[in-house]
Amino acid sequence: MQVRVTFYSYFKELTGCGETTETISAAADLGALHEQLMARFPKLATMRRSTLLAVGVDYQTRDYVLKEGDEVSLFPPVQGG
Amino acid sequence: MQVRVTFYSYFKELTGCGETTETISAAADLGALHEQLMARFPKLATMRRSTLLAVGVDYQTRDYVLKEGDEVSLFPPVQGG
Amino acid sequence: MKRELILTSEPINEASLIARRTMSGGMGAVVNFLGVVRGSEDGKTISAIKYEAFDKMVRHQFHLLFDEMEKRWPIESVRLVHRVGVVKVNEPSLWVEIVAPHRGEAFAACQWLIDGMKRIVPIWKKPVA
Amino acid sequence: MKRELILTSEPINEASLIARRTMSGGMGAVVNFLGVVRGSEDGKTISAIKYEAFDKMVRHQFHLLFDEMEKRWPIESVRLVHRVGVVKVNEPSLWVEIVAPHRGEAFAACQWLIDGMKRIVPIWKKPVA
Repeated sequence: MQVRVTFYSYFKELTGCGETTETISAAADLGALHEQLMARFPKLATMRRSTLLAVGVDYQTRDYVLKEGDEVSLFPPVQGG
Repeated sequence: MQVRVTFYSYFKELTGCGETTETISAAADLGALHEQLMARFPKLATMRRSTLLAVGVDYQTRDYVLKEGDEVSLFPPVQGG
Repeated sequence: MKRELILTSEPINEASLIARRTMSGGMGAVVNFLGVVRGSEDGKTISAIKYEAFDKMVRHQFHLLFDEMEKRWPIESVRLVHRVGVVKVNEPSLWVEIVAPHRGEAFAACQWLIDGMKRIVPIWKKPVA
Repeated sequence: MKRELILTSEPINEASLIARRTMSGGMGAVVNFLGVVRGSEDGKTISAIKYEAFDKMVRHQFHLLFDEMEKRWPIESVRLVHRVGVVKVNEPSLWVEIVAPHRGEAFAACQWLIDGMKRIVPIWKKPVA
């Protein structure tokens, strides 16, 4: 199964890309996807604990089970204002 | 000794006047003046506990000793805004 | 701390007050409060409120509050306009502005100033039917 | 509760936002907050901040905050404007307005909304030297 992943803010610099497509096993959860992404982009691992994870326009926790077509976003703590 | 007394807000209605001059004994304090005014204007006594007392532009407590030329003000709780 | 205090019987002109705002490079927060006369007072419909002020004491007491604000928070500017006389329903009677480095102190100071005003500044309201 | 949310790369025009304000007779309090880009960030002098927003999620998350505000306080109107892109030092990046019956709820809601924004709304800052 494939999911599209978008990085925001300096996560784009950490990964060197704004968007990527990641192949995951069926019924993988968001935590597993995060691990896979940190393996592929080691600099992401430096932000492991403060990474925010969203699917579509909602935050999700690591145990969220991914579905075909999910649009995942990874980003650092937000800083509006 | 004479002091000038000004009433504000509905204290003017309670006393029927905006300003008066009161004769007090030398070294009378603000509390004594207040008692004297309540005797003269009995409706003022209904507001005894919530009356605010000022001399010039500063609040004073009942033990403030009055001096010749003091301008005393009596008024109900303030309500700006 | 810059201070501006206006007691006026004229309508409050927010736009012109805002146009006159100045703030230096270190300032990150502006809080404005507008108090507006509501259509009812103690459950009765009213058309206006008449504000009476003991003018000289109002000025003095506001400056005591400003002195205290200046000690408590790093505020660059406070401006306050209070109407006196008749203020119709839906018209503003009070405008306050605080300019400070950060929002926390701007909000805290603005609320503290209004609370202080309601405690010690000799202004009174009389509903107009 | 009326809601207006604007994400814009244009300068925030306070005067025109204020001119467009509407409020009903029961409303007694307006709180406005203006967040302005400061001349230094983490101790370094900067000339601007570049704001990046995950637009669609920003809108959704703000509306979640508005939903919650509406449950907590009797607010008539919330309006919020946030700049995206480059915002120069001394220019506002954020404008918020709350209209409510009384000042307590207007101040509480305004601060709660800004705190909520800084917790969950996906906007990021990048200082420009």
